[in-house]
Amino acid sequence: MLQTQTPAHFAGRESSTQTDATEQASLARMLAPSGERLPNAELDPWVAELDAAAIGALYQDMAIIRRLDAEGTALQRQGQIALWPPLLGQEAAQIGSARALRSDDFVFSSYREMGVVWARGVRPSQLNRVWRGVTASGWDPYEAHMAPLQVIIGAQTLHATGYALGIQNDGADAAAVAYFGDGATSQGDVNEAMVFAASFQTPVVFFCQNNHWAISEPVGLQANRPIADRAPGFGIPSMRVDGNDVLAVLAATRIALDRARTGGGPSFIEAVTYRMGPHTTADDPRKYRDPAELELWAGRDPLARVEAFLRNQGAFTAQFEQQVAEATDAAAAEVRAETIAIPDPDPMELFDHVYAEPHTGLARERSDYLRYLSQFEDPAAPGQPQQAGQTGGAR
Amino acid sequence: MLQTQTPAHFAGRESSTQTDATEQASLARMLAPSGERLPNAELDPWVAELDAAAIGALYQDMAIIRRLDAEGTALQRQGQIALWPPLLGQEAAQIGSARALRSDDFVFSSYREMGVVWARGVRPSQLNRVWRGVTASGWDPYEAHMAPLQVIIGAQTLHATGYALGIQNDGADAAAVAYFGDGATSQGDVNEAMVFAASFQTPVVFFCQNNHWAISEPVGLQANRPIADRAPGFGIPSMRVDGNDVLAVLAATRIALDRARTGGGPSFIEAVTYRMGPHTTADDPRKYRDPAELELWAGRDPLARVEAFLRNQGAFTAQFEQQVAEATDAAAAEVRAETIAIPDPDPMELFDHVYAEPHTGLARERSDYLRYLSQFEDPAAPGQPQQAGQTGGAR
Amino acid sequence: MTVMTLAGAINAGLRAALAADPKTLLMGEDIGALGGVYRVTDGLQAEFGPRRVVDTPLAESGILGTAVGLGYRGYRPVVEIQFDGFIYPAFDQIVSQVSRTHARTRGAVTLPITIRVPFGGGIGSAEHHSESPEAYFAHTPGLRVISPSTPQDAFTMIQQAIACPDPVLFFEPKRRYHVKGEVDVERPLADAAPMGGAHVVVAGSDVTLLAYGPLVATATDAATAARAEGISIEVIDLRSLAPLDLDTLAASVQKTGRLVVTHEAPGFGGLGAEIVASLTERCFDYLEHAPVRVTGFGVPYPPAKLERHYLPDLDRILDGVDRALGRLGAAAAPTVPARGAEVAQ
Amino acid sequence: MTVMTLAGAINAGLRAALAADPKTLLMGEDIGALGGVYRVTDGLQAEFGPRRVVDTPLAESGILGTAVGLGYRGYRPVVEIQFDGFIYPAFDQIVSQVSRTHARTRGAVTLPITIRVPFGGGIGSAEHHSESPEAYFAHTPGLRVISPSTPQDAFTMIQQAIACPDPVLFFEPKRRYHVKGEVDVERPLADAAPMGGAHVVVAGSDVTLLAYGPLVATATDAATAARAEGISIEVIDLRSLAPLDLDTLAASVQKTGRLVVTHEAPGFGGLGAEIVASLTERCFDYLEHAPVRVTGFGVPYPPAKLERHYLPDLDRILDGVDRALGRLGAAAAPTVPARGAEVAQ
Ligand SMILES: Cc1ncc(C[n+]2csc(CCOP(=O)(O)OP(=O)(O)O)c2C)c(N)n1
Ligand SMILES: Cc1ncc(C[n+]2csc(CCOP(=O)(O)OP(=O)(O)O)c2C)c(N)n1
Ligand SMILES: [Mg+2]
Ligand SMILES: [Mg+2]
Repeated sequence: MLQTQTPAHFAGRESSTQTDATEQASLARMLAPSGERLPNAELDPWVAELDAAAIGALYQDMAIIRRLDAEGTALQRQGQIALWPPLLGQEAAQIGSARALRSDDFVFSSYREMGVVWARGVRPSQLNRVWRGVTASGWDPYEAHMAPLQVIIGAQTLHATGYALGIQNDGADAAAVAYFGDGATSQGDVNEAMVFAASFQTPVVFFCQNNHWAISEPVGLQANRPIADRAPGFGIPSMRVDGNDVLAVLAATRIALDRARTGGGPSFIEAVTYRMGPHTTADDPRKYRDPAELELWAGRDPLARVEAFLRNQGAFTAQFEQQVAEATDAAAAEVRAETIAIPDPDPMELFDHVYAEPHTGLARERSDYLRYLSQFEDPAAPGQPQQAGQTGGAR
Repeated sequence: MLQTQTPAHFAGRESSTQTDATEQASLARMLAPSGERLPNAELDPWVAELDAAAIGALYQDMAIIRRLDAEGTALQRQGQIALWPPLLGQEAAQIGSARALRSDDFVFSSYREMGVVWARGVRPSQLNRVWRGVTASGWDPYEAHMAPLQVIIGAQTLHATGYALGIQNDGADAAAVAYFGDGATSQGDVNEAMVFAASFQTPVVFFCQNNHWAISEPVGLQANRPIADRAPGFGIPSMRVDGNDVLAVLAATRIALDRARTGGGPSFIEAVTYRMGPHTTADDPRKYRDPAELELWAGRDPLARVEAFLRNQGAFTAQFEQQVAEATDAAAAEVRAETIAIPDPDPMELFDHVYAEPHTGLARERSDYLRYLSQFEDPAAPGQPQQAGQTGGAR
Repeated sequence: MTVMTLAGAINAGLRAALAADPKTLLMGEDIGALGGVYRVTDGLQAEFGPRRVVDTPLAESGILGTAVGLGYRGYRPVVEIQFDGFIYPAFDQIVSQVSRTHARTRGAVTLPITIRVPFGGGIGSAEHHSESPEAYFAHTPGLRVISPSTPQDAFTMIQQAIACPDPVLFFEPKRRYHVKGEVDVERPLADAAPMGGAHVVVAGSDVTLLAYGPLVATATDAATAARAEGISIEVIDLRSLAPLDLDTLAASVQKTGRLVVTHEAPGFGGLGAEIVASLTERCFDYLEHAPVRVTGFGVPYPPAKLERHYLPDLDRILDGVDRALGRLGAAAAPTVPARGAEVAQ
Repeated sequence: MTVMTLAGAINAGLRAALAADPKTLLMGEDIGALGGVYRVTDGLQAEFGPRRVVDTPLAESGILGTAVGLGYRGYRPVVEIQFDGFIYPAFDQIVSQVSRTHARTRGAVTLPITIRVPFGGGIGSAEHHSESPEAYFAHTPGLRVISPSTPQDAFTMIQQAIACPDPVLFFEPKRRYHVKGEVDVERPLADAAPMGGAHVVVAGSDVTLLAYGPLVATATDAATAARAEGISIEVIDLRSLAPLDLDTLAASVQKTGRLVVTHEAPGFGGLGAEIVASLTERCFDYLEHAPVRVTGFGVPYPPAKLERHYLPDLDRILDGVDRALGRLGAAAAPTVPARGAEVAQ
């Protein structure tokens, strides 16, 4: 009757109360780090149609976002954007899941999902408008079928659940997907989202990237059981996959989406991966992280295993390599050129779109400020120059 | 790998997605509704010392709180108190759990736990000071080792978790207990409490009275799995007991308290019971509840089965019956006399205790109001007479 | 014209909104079979079904968060918060999501969410059931905040709130739910006064008295009582708390030169402070006396037996009017020097 | 005297408080090994151990709710909210529990909880990292709200906040974290000015300029700039936002007859409204001109590239001073009629 007791955790800074070996052994996997294709009766049917070319396309996606990620860090160092949250190490989790989606599915993500943004067809420089501090949202959510990046941890899981309730009301067969981190699972909102999703049986997929860290906090501080274990208690089926295995992630997401589309309700996927970089460019992981952990995970690289697999298949040809290199170079050059060229917003944009209908109070403030600005010869002059990252917090 | 899919739920107004029979079969139980003592290898050792006299004392407690509950409703009808939340049907859940506590354990409860208040040694009329609208708290929490009744659903579960963290820091062997309802389990706070309790392994007992209803909402709207299933996903062992069986509740609570005292961390108990009355005296359950359900549960009365058990043991003697009758009559007479005699608070109490240290702003408001009041011959005169329940919402 | 209670008028307004637009849906705790603890949604689930009138799990953040998602999907959610004191668990979703999504998406996503909140005291209820949290929301950019005081306004304004593409906090004066009044249910919404405008309820010339929600009736009573003493009070029902209809309010203060504002919420940092500050800015040269606030105190809402001391009532409002007229109200002596008084520095 | 940054001074104050009372403990996200995203708790976990400096799960309501329980148990929790914009998930626990427990228990339970919040903008950060939510808390009975503007005050006031038996919101001006100043770390806390008092930072005679937190330095710069033009500004650092030190503020306004208040938060319903309203009540007969507010706008805090237009700066404050002096500031023309101007009704 009583469930097994779990080990005590207080001051421990281990990244999980599970050992690494236990954790790894618990994951659904199709591609070993060596590139070996592991048969998986449950997942195999869901990616059966993928030929080497299709897997090569996934590889190319991952290569591109890895490169865009590096460009993000570089652009931040060069002062072209204010902040960058690297996704290094999480390429398979993001591409595998996002490439399972249809265009009419709708994504509510957190701030680290540049790979998902890419897969939704948004121009990377559109995203960089956000990190450059030009706008809070770089794209039209209805064009990309993706909401703006969410900064409030966990809030978007409820939005996905509500959107999915709307899909259900409409009798549509689309799904909503919520992306969030391991740290987010501690937030009330994420748990309430599971309650609502289970109660209404909404077509929503909860996609948790457990990258082992929430800034400086190891996942073991948030949960002393595998995160995937939580959802079933809410009545939501869950799956724990190797988040560095793009095939397994793709297959698991397809299963969840299929369940959503066919009236099966919500699903929860825990993609176990690792944040290879700092939390953001403002963070210094040396303060809290054992470098040995990084080394361990470097051996589980999400791209390397696909490369090895394709090589085994004879599909990682010089020509393919060349094609990937060209595509990544082009993407990098493009994002760099476009980011640097992003113009500053007009001052009066401050007052735009706060309300959809005219608002007497704000209209007054706007006209007062316009009159104030008209005193200055250069309308960009007022205000002390903005000092990005002046105080250097790990935001 | 994938957990079983749960049944769809949307508009269903059934009180649980489990059938009643499945639910009943899932409960740990020591006393059948018939009074038969069911052996239970896990629970038996924890109540082995209870002789007929001790079980008689539990019966007497339950009889008294049932009577006090009836008095509460009567006092409300007579306008002596403004509102009453009946506990009818939940006597075993409250007495069984509260009688497992030591005086140095600390209780954080919701608003329906008059039986727990009684067991903590608080005079019932102290509680009625709250429902009469005289004070927000009828007792000194440090005397009763019990916080004031909490109105914000679920908030107190975090308080219990924090208090337990303090116990742990102090190296004490006490425990904190959080009482809450089935509806409360949907609140973010309750889930965050489980996260914190599991992370810190605090000595806290989460005691959920699943009385099948949250005002008009059946438990199936909050959860489509047994509530006890949720805690293990957080790393918290849980148990589901027959909440109408005072022995099983007592035993389960003792297990959980023992775990707490010996460094075993948090536990979760779901006591499955039934709210036989309205949500409060302002509610009308005929709007939403099938009377057949009431009838079903009337056959599972928590007092009747103890009476039958004691009768079988030859311990439900005329003398015992007489003793219980006298004790309940005395408690009823006392609460009635004391409640009616509760004086109105002094107007200036309005300003007391908002701050522990002097506050210039409030001091000004206070002296202004005192001066204002001094205009009136009768200091109780100002203000339109308060109209309790004027608008009659089911608060 | 139909005679309705204020609660009944909201019910009728909700029914009309549900009938008008299939994308409108109601969400909340106990709003279905029960019809809400105040029966404001009575009969609507039976009429429109459980997908249009949705009983939600017991979690306010969850309700508002899912409403945001429904808004993204093109729905028009009308959320009921069961009591004022239970809105705080949803504060983050309201302040960080509901209010900002239109600005965040540069206008691409509108969230026409209406949040209905029965608010205010005077009903002898338990803790957390008598709050006046409107100032928190009035201070939050991106939200509109309104409150009706009559059945007609309740009927009209709830429909205007729902039709409005911006998120609207709709504060219902719960102790006036049973007040009856005539409601014109036939008049097209387009012909009604806009929801952002204040109404002069009683015309007067000596003092401007501003109130909203539950205290409009009290203010009107005060005007009647004062008239007997020869004081002419102009009572204005704000109706819209954010934005304020400053043109209407300022016109009155410029006429009377004296201002009293009353609300149940604590005075410090309450809406009255904004009203006094902005009308002082606009009407400084017309003011004969410092504006006066008659409000709840800086204390948690008290137990029922003390609430009549907390709530502004006729006497306290008249005391405030006296002070605004420079007739030293008893409470005012030490803090507001009489006009022209010499005060040592 | 030691030279410290403002962040370093808070760190030193926290260290002193931890050393002074074994019941004091720090809680928050990333405050342990990392020392907080701003390193304000740097080294404290190493010194006092993980039971005194506690990294919590990522859930703000959970942090405040457990702090309440710890308070019940006799602890003195000092909570860090990582950024201003992340305090809203804890709003319910703060407003319904932290602020009310002392009143609710009729004084039996004190909750000496300090809530540290790095606040304000000007750092070029992302959404939700530059908020000024102080008005929400100032309007909440049962809380005290303070904000230091110098390293010395940061060092002293954090210790006073922790020592205070009431819950205190401690707003840290994050864009001033790296400002350096002399700190007397030896002076006993008992000898320091009380945390509730305002400080006259620059004495002056023409206009009273009130600021707090990050804008005190800007206000001081404005006074310097104005002096060159022959205008004497008295700058007062509020230090305590709730309660306000009205005696000190009113004395200044009674001297100067003119008032400007500045803060980063939106003006509507902001703290400036309360200050203007209460000083108008107290000083009406001394005021030569309507008080002026120079604040953030009624918009969600903007993206970094626009924040210099949002934030009150030297020029906007001086424009406000001009307006308070009756020299028509450009922005003021239409809404504030010049003193004595005839305005048609
Ligand atoms: C409500 C809230 N609290 C705190 C933060 C600050 N914060 C930003 S990211 C982060 C860690 C998130 O960790 P996780 O959910 O695991 O996502 P990851 O960064 O690993 O992708 C924190 C605490 C926030 N953004 N929102
Ligand atoms: C945060 C909050 N939301 C809503 C309410 C209104 N309310 C009071 S009791 C109740 C139902 C609670 O149900 P449950 O937790 O099952 O406890 P029970 O009443 O059955 O004992 C509700 C919704 C509240 N008190 N607090
Ligand atoms: Mg993470
Ligand atoms: Mg219940």
